[in-house]
Amino acid sequence: MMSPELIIVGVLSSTIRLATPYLYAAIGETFGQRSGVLNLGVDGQMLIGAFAAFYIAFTTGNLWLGVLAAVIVGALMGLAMAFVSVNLQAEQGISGIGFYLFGLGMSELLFKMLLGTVETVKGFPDLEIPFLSDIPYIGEIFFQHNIMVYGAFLLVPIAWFIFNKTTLGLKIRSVGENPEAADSLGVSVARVRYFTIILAGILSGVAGASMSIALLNVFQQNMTSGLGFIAVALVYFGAWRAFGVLAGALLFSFVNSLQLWMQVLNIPISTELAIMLPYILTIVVLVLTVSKVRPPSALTKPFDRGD
Amino acid sequence: GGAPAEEAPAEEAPATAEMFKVAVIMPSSITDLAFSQSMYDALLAIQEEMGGEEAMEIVYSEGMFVVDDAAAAIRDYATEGYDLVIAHGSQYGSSLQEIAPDFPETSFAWGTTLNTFSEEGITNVFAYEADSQEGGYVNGVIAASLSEAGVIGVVGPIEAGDASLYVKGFVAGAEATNPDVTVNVNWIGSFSDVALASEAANTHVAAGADVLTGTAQMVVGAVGVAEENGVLWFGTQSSQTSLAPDIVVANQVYDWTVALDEMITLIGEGTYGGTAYTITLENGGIVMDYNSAYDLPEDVKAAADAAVEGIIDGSIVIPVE
Amino acid sequence: MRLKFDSVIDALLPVFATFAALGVGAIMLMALQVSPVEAYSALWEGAFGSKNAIAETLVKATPLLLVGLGICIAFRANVINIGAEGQMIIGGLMATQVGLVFTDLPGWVVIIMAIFAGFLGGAIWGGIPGALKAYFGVNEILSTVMMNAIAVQIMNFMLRGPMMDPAQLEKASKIPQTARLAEAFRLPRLVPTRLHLGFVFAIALAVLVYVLLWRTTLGYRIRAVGQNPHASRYGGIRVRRRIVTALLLSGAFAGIAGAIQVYGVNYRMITDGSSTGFTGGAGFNGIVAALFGQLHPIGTIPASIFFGALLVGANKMQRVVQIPAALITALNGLVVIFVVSSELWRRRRQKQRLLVDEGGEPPPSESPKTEKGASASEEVMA
Amino acid sequence: MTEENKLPSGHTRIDSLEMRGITKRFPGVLASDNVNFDVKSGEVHALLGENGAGKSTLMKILYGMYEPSEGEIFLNGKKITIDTPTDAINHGIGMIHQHFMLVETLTVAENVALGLPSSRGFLTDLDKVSARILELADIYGLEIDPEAYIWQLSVGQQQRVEIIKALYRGAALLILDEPTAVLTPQEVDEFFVIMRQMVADGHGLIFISHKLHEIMNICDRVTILRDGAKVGTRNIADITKSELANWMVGREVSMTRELEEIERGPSRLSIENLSCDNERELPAVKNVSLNIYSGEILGLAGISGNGQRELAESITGLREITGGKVLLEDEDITNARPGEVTKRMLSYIPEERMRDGMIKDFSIAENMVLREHHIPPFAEKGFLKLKKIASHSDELIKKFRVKTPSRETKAGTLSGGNIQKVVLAREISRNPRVLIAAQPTRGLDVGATEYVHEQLLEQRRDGTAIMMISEDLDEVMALSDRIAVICEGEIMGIVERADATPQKLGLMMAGESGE
Ligand SMILES: Nc1ncnc2c1ncn2[C@@H]1O[C@H](COP(=O)(O)OP(=O)(O)OP(=O)(O)O)[C@@H](O)[C@H]1O
Ligand SMILES: Nc1ncnc2c1ncn2[C@@H]1O[C@H](COP(=O)(O)OP(=O)(O)OP(=O)(O)O)[C@@H](O)[C@H]1O
Ligand SMILES: [Mg+2]
Ligand SMILES: [Mg+2]
Repeated sequence: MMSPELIIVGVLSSTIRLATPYLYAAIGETFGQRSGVLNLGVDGQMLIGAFAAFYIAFTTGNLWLGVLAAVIVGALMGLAMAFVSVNLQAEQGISGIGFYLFGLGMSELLFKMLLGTVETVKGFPDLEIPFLSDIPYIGEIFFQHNIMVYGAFLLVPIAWFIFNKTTLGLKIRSVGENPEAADSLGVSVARVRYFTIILAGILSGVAGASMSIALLNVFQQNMTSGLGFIAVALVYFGAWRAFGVLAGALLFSFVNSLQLWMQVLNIPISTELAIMLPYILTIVVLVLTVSKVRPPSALTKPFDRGD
Repeated sequence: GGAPAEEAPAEEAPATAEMFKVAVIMPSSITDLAFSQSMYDALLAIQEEMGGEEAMEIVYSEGMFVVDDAAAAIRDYATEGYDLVIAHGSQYGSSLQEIAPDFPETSFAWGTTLNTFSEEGITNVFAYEADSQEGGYVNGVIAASLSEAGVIGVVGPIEAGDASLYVKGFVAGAEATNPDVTVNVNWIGSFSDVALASEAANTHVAAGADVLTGTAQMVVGAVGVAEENGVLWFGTQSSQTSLAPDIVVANQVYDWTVALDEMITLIGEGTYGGTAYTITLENGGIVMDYNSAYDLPEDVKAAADAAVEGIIDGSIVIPVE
Repeated sequence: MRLKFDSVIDALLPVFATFAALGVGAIMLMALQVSPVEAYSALWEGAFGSKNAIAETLVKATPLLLVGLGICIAFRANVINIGAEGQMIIGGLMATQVGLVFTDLPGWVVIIMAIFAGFLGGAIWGGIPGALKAYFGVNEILSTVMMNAIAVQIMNFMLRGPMMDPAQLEKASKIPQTARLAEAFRLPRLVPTRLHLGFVFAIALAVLVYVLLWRTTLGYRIRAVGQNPHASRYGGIRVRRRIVTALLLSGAFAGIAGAIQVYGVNYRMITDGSSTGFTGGAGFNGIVAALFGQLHPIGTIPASIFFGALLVGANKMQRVVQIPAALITALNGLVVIFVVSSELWRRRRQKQRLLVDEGGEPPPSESPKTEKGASASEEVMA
Repeated sequence: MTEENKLPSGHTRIDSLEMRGITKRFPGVLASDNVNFDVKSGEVHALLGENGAGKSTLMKILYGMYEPSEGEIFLNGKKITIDTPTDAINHGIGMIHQHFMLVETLTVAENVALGLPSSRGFLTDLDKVSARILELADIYGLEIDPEAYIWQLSVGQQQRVEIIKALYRGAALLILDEPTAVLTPQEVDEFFVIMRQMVADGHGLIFISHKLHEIMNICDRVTILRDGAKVGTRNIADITKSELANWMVGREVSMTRELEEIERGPSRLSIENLSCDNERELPAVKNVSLNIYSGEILGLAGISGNGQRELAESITGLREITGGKVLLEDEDITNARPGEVTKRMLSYIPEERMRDGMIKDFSIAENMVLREHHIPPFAEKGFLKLKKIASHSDELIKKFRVKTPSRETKAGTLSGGNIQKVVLAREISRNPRVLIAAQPTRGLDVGATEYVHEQLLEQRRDGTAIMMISEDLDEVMALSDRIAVICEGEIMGIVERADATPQKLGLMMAGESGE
C-alpha cells in the first residue's frame, strides 16, 4: 500500500531527528566520563536547558538567544556539579540523582511561575543545504533538518578530534584513567574535570534546547521523560568513544522509529512489545558485539592526593 | 444541569461564613492542557459562580502520580474538614474505598469511573466519568470530512481508560463518515514522552496523514508537528487551540461543572455520595469547542452537528467494545 | 567523652546539611510568597507530627529500605544496580498474580508465597543484567536502565491484558489495573494506621543482610569480588557467578519491595504508564538511602526513614501552603546534593581525629620513639 | 647565568637543594618527623630506610604531591614553595615514582607528552615527541617503542618509560624512588651508566633503593630514615656495606647465607610441555617441562616479562593452559579452578601482591583466610567462624611479626614489607605441598628480605617443593638448589647450584641455551 522507499526514508529521517538530543547529551556525558566523572543528572540539566531556551525564545523571539540561555544555565548546572564532585568529592551516583531531581523540579516550577501554561514557539526551521538536500532519498533523509540536528551530528567528529588529536583530549583521557599520574605531571585534575563537567552541562542544556526550540517547539514539565538516562546508557554502549555513541544513538533511534512505523503499518504486534524493541535490541546488539573496552579506571572516583 | 447550580449558593447563603471547601488530587499538573487542567478549570468556574474565594476554597495536590502519596493526601484533606475531596484519577479508587468509611461526614468524588462503592456499603463517594468516545466520534466525523488524503493519524499514551475510549469513538466517527479512510493509531506507551509523541506525529505525516489527533498531556509536541507540516489537529480533554491557532479545528472539552454542581447541591442537602455522573454531549458536560479562527466549511459543520444530534438522540450508537 | 561527642556530631551532619538545603529552599519559598516557617512546620507535622504521620513516614520508608538493602549487596560487589524500578515492577506483578490465582489458600500462605514470588521476579530481573555483565561484558548501568523501560511495558501489557481486573473488562473505561486482593491476603496492620507488617519485615531483612554480608562465606565472597576481582579469583572465588549472585539478590530485594507495596499498601497493581506510578521512585530513592547509610544494611534503616519522612512531609507541606509540587521535587534534589556533599566533612573529621596530636606523638600502637633509636644507631656508628 | 650553570638539556643547574625541618602527619602515622635533607649538583644522594620509613613521603613532599605539615625548602639558598608537581617541574625537579605514574590506556609518546606544551598549540605533536623519545632512547640506550601502549609493556619496559619521561622534561634534579626494584641486573648496570652520565652533566640525583650494593656502587652520600625521622647522613666512602645494613636496621644483619644440605625428596610438581597465552593472546609459555622435588628450591631466573608470571598463573589455575599438563603428586591439575588447586595444598605468592594477593580494603584477618574462607575451621555450613579467624590471624601476626595496630587494620594501609608478610604468612601457614613464590622480596628492605628468605628455607627444611621466581640473580643463586632460566617463554636450561655463575645465567637469560 505504501511504497517501501517512502517508509525507508520516513524511518531514517525520523531516526536522525530522534537521535539529536541523545547525541548532544551523550557526547557531553562522554566528556565527563572520560575524565572520570559520572553525571547522572543529565536529564535534569536537559530540562532546565529546555526551559531556559524555550522561555527566552518565547519572550524575545530570538532562537539563538534561547540557545545561549540553554548554554548558560547548562554551564551553571555543570559548575555546581563540578564543585560538588571535584571540591566536595561527593559520591557521584547520588549527587547526580540530586541534580536530576533539582532540574526536574526547578524547570517545572519556573515553567509554572513564568509561563503558567503550555505555549509554542516557532522553532528553528529546516535548513536546506545546496545540492545535498536535493539528492534523492539521501537529501530527504539527512539534509532536510533544522540547524540543531546538523549541530548534533557535527559534534561527533569534533568530539573525536578533541579526544584524539588535542592536548586537552590527552589530558581528559589521562585524568579519567589515572589522575595520580596526570597530577604528577602537573596536569590539574580539578581544572580538567571542571572543564568537562561544565561542557557536559552545556551540551545537556543544548540537548534540552534542541527539543524545546528545534524539534518539539514546546515546553512541558518532564518533557524529556528520562531521555537523559538513556543518554548515559548510550555512553556505555559507545564504549566512551564519540563514534560509538553515535552508533548507539542511531541504533536506538532507528529501532524506535521503526516501531512507530510498525504501528502505523498495522503490523500485528502488541504495542508494548513494539515499544520495548529499542531497549531490547540495544542490549542484544551489545551482547553480540562483546566489547572488551573497560570504563575509564577513575570513573566515579574523586581525586584526592591523600594529604 | 444549570438550574441546581444556580440554587446552590442561594441555599448556602446563610452559611457563607462556613465556606465550601474543596480539595482535589490530580495525577498531572493543573496546567497540562489535558485531563488535570479540565478539572481545575471546572472548579475555578464553580468558584466564580459561587461568589469567589470567600465562598469557596479550592486546594489541590498536583503531580500525584504515586498512588500512595495520593492516599495520604486524601486522608489528610478529609481530616482537615474539607467538604468535598475529589480524587481525579482512576488509580485512586482503592485508596478512596479504604478512606471514605472513616470520614462519613466528608464527601468524596472519584473519576473517572462509575463505581461509587455502594455495593461495598459506602455512601459518601460520588463517581464521575466522561463519555469521551462521543466527542471523539464528532472529531472523527469532521476529521474524515476534511482529510483529502484519506489518511488520519492518532497519537495516544497507553491503550486504556479515557484515551482508549476517545480513540475508539474517533475511529468510529471517521469510518462512519468515510468508509475508505485509513486511521493509523500510534500508542507511545507513556504520558510524558513528548519527544516520542511528536515523532509519532511525524511518522503519521510521513505516512501521508493530513489530519491528526491525540490524547493526554504529552501530545503538545505532536500539535507542534501538525502545525509545522500544515496538518489539521483535533484536541480532546481541554482546548488546545491556543497551541496552534491555525490548524486546530475542534476540541472535545470536558466541562466537569455539570457533575460538580450536582454533587455540591446534594452535599448541601446532606447526601454525601452514592451517585455516579457521566458527562456527555447530552448533558452539556462534553462540549464541542470549535476554533473560530479556523474556517470550517458549512457542510462539515452541519455533519458534525448532525453527529452531535444523533449521539444525543441515540440514533448513533458508538461501539466501544 | 570526646569520642562520643564526635560521633554525635558525625551522625548529625546529614541533619545539618538538610537544614542548609532547607535554608536555600526557604529563599525559593519566599520568592513564591510563602512563609518558610509555616511551610517547614507543615513538613515536620507531616512527617512526625502525629501517630498517623509517623506511620506514613514508616510506610514510605519500607520500600526505600528494601531496595536499599539490595543496593547494599550489589554495590558491595561493585555492581551498580539502577534497575530497582524494573525489579520492583516485575516482583510486584508476580506477587500480585499469586494473590489473584490462589484465592482459596489461607491468607498467610498466600502472603508468604507472594513475597517469594516477588523475590523471584526481582531476582530474574536483576539476574539477567548480572549474567549479561558477567558472561557478555554488558555494562550493568546500561542494561538496568533498559530493563527498567522493558519492565514498564510488560506491566502495561499485563495490566491491560492478561491480568486486567475482570470487572474492568466489562466496562468501557478499561482502567489498566488488576482486581483487588482479597481482604485476607493483605499484610496485617500494626496500629490503626497504614503502617503494616512489611516495615517490621524489612527491618528483619536488614539484620539478615547484615549477617549475610559479614557473617557468611557468600557475603565474604561478594565483598571480595567487589573490592578486588583478581585477588578473589586467586582466593578460589568464582568471580562471575558472584557478580550474578549479587545482582540477583539485589533485584530480589527490590522485588520483595514490589510485593510488599502491593500487599501492604495498594492491594492491587495499577499503571499510569510509568514506573514511578507504582514504585513512587523508590527504585531510585532506595539507592540514595543505601548510600547515605554507608552501604551498610543497618545504616540504611535510619537513612530510609529520613527519606521517607522527607517525602511524606514535603507532600504535606505542598498541601498546606499550596505550592507547586515541583518545588518539592527541586527541594528534594537540594537535600540530596547537600547531604551527600556534607560527607566530605565527616571524612575530614574522621581523618583529623586519627592524625597524631599537636606534639607530634605517634599513636600508642606505633613503634618506640625514633629519636632514641636514632641516637642509638648514631652511637653504633661513632 | 653563565654557561656553566646550564645542563646539556638547556635547563639551569640546581647547585643545592635543601629541605629543612620537614614533618608530615598521616592518620595514625608520623611519616616525616622533622627531617633535614639536602642534595647538590653532581652528586647521587641515597635515601635508605626500612619499608615504611618515610622515604617516598619525603620525596613526594619535595615533588609537590604532598603538602608538608611543617618545614621549608631552599633552592640555591633561596626559600621556595612547592605546592604542586608543576611547581616542582618548573623548579627543575623531576621524579620517577616507586609506583608507576603511567596511564595504561595511552601510548608511550602520549604519556611522555602529557602535561607538556605542544609545539602545535592545542593540537598534539606526538610525531615530534616520538622522534625526541627515540633520540633520548638512543643516547641513553633505552630501547622503547613510542607507539606502544603502556598496558602492552612489561614492568621493566614501563620503568624505562618513566625514565624517559623524566629525561624528556630535562629535570636538573631527579628523584629516583626505587627505580631498580624491577630491573634485571643488566638493566641496572645500564641504568647506572645513565645515572653517571647525568651526574657528570651536573644533575643532582636522589636515589632510593633497598639494595645496599647498588647504593655502595653509585652513591656519594647516604641518608638513613627510620620511622619518619632522620638517623644520619654519611659519605659512602666512609662506610662499608655491612655497617650500612646494621646502621639502617639498628641490629646485626646477616648478609650471606649457607644452604643446608637436605636430601631431595620425590617429585611433587611436574609440568609437562606446558603452553599458555598472555593477555594479548600471544603464546607466553612454550612447551615448558619442569619437575620440582620435595625439599628443594627451584629458582626460576629470567628477565621480567619472559613468561614467568604466565607460567605461575597457569599452574595455579588463574590462566588457561593451552597445551600440556600439570601434575601435583600424580593428580592432574591442568586447568583446574584456582580453588581446586588451593585445596590440593599448592600455595602461591603472586608477583603483584597488592593486585593479586590481597584485598586492600579487607582487614588483615579477612586477608589471612582469603584462600580458606570457605572451609573449616574458618567456615561451617556457609557461616564464617569469626572467632577462629581472629585467633588464627592473631597467631600469624605474632608468628610472622607483622607490624600492625590490630588484626582489624585494613591490609592496604600496611607497608610493602608487612603486606608481603601477610601473604607469606597465609601461604606458608597452610603447610603447602608445593609453594610458588614469585619475586618474593621485590621492594622489601634488608630486614624483611632476610626474614622472607629464612621462611623459604624453613619451608624447604619441612620438605615443601618450592619454585622461586626471581630476577635478582644474587637471591636466586643464594637460595636455589637448582636454577632454571626462562627466556621468551622457553626454558633455556637447568643449572645445578654448584655450576651456576652470574655470567652463565646472564647469557642464558639473554637467550643462549644452557647446554
Ligand atoms: N582475567 C582472566 N584472565 C584469564 N582467564 C580468565 C579470566 N577471568 C576468567 N577467565 C577464564 O574464565 C573461567 C571462569 O572464570 P571464573 O572462575 O572467574 O568465573 P566463574 O564464576 O567460575 O564462571 P562459571 O560460572 O563459568 O564457572 C576461568 O577458568 C578462566 O579460564
Ligand atoms: N597517603 C597516605 N595516607 C596515609 N598513610 C600513608 C600515606 N602514604 C604513606 N603513608 C604511611 O606513611 C609511612 C611512610 O610511608 P612511605 O611510603 O613514605 O614509606 P617508604 O619509606 O617509601 O617505604 P617503602 O620502602 O616500602 O617504599 C608508612 O607508614 C605509610 O603507611
Ligand atoms: Mg569458575
Ligand atoms: Mg617508598
